[in-house]
Amino acid sequence: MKKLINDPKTVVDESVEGFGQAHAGHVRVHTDPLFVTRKDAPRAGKVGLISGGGSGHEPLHAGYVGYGMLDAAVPGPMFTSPTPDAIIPATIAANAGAGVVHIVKNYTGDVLNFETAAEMAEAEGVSVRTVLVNDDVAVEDSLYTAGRRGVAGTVLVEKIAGAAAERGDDLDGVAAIGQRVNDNVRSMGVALSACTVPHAGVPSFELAEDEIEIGIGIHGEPGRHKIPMENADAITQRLLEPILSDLAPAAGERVLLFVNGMGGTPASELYIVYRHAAKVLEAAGLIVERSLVGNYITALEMQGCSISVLRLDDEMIELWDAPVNTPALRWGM
Amino acid sequence: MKKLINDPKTVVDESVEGFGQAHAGHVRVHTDPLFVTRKDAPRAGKVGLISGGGSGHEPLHAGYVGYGMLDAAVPGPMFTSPTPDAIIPATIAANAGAGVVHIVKNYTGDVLNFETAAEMAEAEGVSVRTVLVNDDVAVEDSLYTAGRRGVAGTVLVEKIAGAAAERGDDLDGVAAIGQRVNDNVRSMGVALSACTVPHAGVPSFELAEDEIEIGIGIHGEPGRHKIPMENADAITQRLLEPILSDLAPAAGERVLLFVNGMGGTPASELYIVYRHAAKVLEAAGLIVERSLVGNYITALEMQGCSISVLRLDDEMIELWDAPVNTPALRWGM
Amino acid sequence: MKPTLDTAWAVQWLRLAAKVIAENRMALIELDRVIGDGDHGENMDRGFSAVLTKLDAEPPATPGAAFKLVAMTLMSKVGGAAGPLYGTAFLRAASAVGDAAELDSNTLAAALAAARDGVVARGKASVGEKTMIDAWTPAVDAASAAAASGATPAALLAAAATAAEAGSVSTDPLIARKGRASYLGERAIGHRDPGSVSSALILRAAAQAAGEGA
Amino acid sequence: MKPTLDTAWAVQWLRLAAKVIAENRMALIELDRVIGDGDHGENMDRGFSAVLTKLDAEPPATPGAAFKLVAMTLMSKVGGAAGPLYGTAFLRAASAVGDAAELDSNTLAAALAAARDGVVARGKASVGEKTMIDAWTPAVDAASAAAASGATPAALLAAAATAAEAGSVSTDPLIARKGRASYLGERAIGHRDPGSVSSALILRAAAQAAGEGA
Ligand SMILES: Nc1ncnc2c1ncn2[C@@H]1O[C@H](COP(=O)(O)OP(=O)(O)O)[C@@H](O)[C@H]1O
Ligand SMILES: Nc1ncnc2c1ncn2[C@@H]1O[C@H](COP(=O)(O)OP(=O)(O)O)[C@@H](O)[C@H]1O
Ligand SMILES: [Mg+2]
Ligand SMILES: [Mg+2]
Ligand SMILES: [Mg+2]
Ligand SMILES: [Mg+2]
Repeated sequence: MKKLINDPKTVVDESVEGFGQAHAGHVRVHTDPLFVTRKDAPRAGKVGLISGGGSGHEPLHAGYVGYGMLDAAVPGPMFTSPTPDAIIPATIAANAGAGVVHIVKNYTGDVLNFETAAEMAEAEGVSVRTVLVNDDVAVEDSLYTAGRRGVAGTVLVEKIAGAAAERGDDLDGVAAIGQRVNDNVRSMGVALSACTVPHAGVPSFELAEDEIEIGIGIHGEPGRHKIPMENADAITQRLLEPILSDLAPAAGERVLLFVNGMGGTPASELYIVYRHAAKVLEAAGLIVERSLVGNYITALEMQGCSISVLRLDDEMIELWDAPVNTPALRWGM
Repeated sequence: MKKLINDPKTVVDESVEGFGQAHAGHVRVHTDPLFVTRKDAPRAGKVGLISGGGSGHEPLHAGYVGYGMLDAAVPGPMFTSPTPDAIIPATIAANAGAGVVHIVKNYTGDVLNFETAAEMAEAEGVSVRTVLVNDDVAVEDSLYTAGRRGVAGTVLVEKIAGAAAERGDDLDGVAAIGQRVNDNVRSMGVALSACTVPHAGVPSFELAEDEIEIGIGIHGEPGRHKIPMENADAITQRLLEPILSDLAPAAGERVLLFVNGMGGTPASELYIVYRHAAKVLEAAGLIVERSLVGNYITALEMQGCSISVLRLDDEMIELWDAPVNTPALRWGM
Repeated sequence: MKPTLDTAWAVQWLRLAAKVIAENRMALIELDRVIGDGDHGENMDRGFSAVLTKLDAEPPATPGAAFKLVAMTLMSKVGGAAGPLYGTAFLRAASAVGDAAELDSNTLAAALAAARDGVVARGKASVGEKTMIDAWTPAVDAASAAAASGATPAALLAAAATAAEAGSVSTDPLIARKGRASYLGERAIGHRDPGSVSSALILRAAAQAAGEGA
Repeated sequence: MKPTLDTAWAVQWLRLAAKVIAENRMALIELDRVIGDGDHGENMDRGFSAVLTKLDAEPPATPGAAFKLVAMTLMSKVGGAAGPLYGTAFLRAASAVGDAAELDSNTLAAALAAARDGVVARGKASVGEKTMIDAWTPAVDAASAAAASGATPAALLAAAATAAEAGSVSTDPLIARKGRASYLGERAIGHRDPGSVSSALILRAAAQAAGEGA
């Protein structure tokens, strides 16, 4: 394992410290427990929006702290949900009296820790609503599993709910639009290589030189199945099929197409995937109204990508286009 | 070799096609020959700014086409300079009568092809100035080599010269500020792994499991020397030493600190490097006035990073902060 | 063998648990790497290291206080799924034993049952779903049977640990229905659930602290 | 052996060059991968494939026109350092031979010298700096000597190719002072310069097209 780190035990603390220094104009880093807030949090009258989860998915979540997106983020240890003792003060720091929305990716650990934190924050007088993100269609039968995972759709939920909070929607309103985004987004990923968690020191799974893993999540966990390597167009098709069959958009509907890099894939390859994905969607009669391509939610240095399709409506488009100013997503200001 | 591509021969064309679709609001892609222009190029009265070079360094250069930065970019084949037949029409497309500045990274191929193109564009009545970027202190004795390479400093030259062009500086003025940035920036890189050029199919050099390559460029070429793996702080120190000894900034001077990912390194690691680099600079009495951290000029999926230090003055800070709106760098609008 | 266990036992349990978790850190990481995300050993070790520090800083006055200390520490240090689950388990055990200075076999059996019920309340898993419940439920059953037959606390804990170990082994052929391994479907078959292993290690430490060898 | 070479020879030369470059594509990539950036074979093959297409589309009327065609095509298709250098070489050769329909040995020697001078004008390399010049300069010297001694064009080209091949081999022990390999310092020692190899291949093709075997 070769990594630009000093010690597996200090990776998250040192990384977030550096992040805080590099983006001192946007964020403030709180230590012990570790969480990140908007420099100007809490913003009077505004519903607070927070998210968190295991580290290793950068820029998620701390990279989305700022105007028009998150008020606070809680980075857990590598690939491990943060604990209530960090989520609670982050919730309180994000609360300006209008309540706080927790955006939680659907993993047992995240759900349990945020649940506990929400209860305890409520006990301290903060109204909390939770939006559970579960957009990963790779998890087929949610009756027999912990349910669909939250993956790349999280970024879209955070952006759009964040814009709703920024324009002044109330607590239930912000939670409702976040929920609507989640209900309308589906994702699916592929890995060409695994990733290595610093404290484990070996890759999270094995792939032969001519194998790829279809339906991976963002924690280096194996996916639906291994298949022999295929070309980019064929892989793109494979990822889009379950998305489209599950989302079942009608011809003429507008969508946002999001091709996300897992951390170790060159941008040029993401655009090759985007190119064919846009073709497939257009052939299905859909209108690709908005796009996002890049490393927005990663699994360390994993090679691979995910595709997400979000069914848009006028309000979502307006909120997507609204100004955002965070370290990792910025436009309009 | 596993890559999200269809065919090594079509990588660049398909990738740029996808890029053009995903960023149709910013850019227009011209094919045969291949180049990318600002959607609204040429902009009346404005000096045109263009750059280009081998592909595989994305988002460089096409990702920087847009308001406040480049008017056109010319992507060559993978790691191979583009040819005059593409550079010439890009130059003409960027010319609004005020002339065009070529930003050229110092490699024999880039220099020769841009030189030919500049001559021929001049022959067609376009005034051309060239800024040669050569910030890589890994190339020690430029008397006995092709001279220092142009690496990450290129992004800073493009941003700052681009802002000067946008505010209305004339041809010589834009070239002069670009030259000033180049004169004040130094960079040095490290690789933890090599990268694989699609048409070659094997990694560009070999590194043992406990070796790293110090002083690499951005083409998968070997660097100054191999050393045994070290921790992030030690590597950071090693990269900064030749930068500081060559740039020789005085205590109290303001600098921009740029930690650039080579394509396959997680953002969390770049921030760990940033953290220590900022410490070293502050210990040297320097003021880290501006920062940039991320994958801005890459070598495909190489793991590693480069550090650049730019000595700032008031005008450079003003131009750095000026609004920019490109696919890969955006703020203020 | 003593008919009751006291605070010294509880503290010794937690120290032994911390030791055995540290020793098995890489083994738990490896199990979790195969069917999860490779952090279980790291998480548990971080949590129990913190427990050691806390035990030194604020020595608990009763077994219940020791359980509460470990509950709060694991809840705030472990993270992931295991943190809240173990945290709830120890919190419920603390409630079950109250302020008692000495725990007899019946109280111990009740505490183990309360702990298990706490994990079920949070995680909604039942036996056969390839989670730590596959270790806890046989352990609780063995403890109840031991208490009913008048066994000493030490014998009861030994029986519980042995049952937990067997329960952990029984997860090998299962498909997971809860937690991260559930995403794998049939690919989880043949691999042991890491949480069931850590559970068995912790229960074995309890028996050892009570004077029962491995 | 004919005392002059015509347009058919020039076309045949370019076809054979395209063939041998295609055959050596991976070998040139591999040489460049070791001390450069691994694209030389790809670049040259892309260029000469385009030359073949152009030859079919617009058959040249004179040797000079053929040289001009290959110059413009390589200039616009090869990229990198080699594109402008080979482009300039063939452009200067085209100027040197003018509109002549038949090229005698003196004209050929002059054309080769002009080509080499073009590469030097653009790339500023001298012999011993581990570049294609280390193949071209011995080739030019051999061609001049052959012309002076009254050799046929075919013999002249064979001598030039042989000298280029030896020149290419002579780059093995050198440290590079120009081009990408110069960044390597001593690490370039022991590896052959890819541009010198492609130059020797192209000159050998010229001899073969004139009827001289390998
Ligand atoms: N719903 C659940 N009920 C009971 N135990 C569970 C549940 N989900 C997960 N577990 C246990 O947690 C263990 C994984 O813990 P850990 O690796 O620390 O957390 P994470 O899965 O969040 O990375 C599993 O091996 C399993 O025993
Ligand atoms: N300044 C120069 N003068 C002569 N030949 C050169 C010079 N620089 C490079 N070359 C030749 O070009 C070859 C490399 O070409 P190529 O790999 O296609 O371009 P690049 O180095 O841009 O990738 C080298 O092997 C060398 O023979
Ligand atoms: Mg985890
Ligand atoms: Mg090249
Ligand atoms: Mg785990
Ligand atoms: Mg090359």
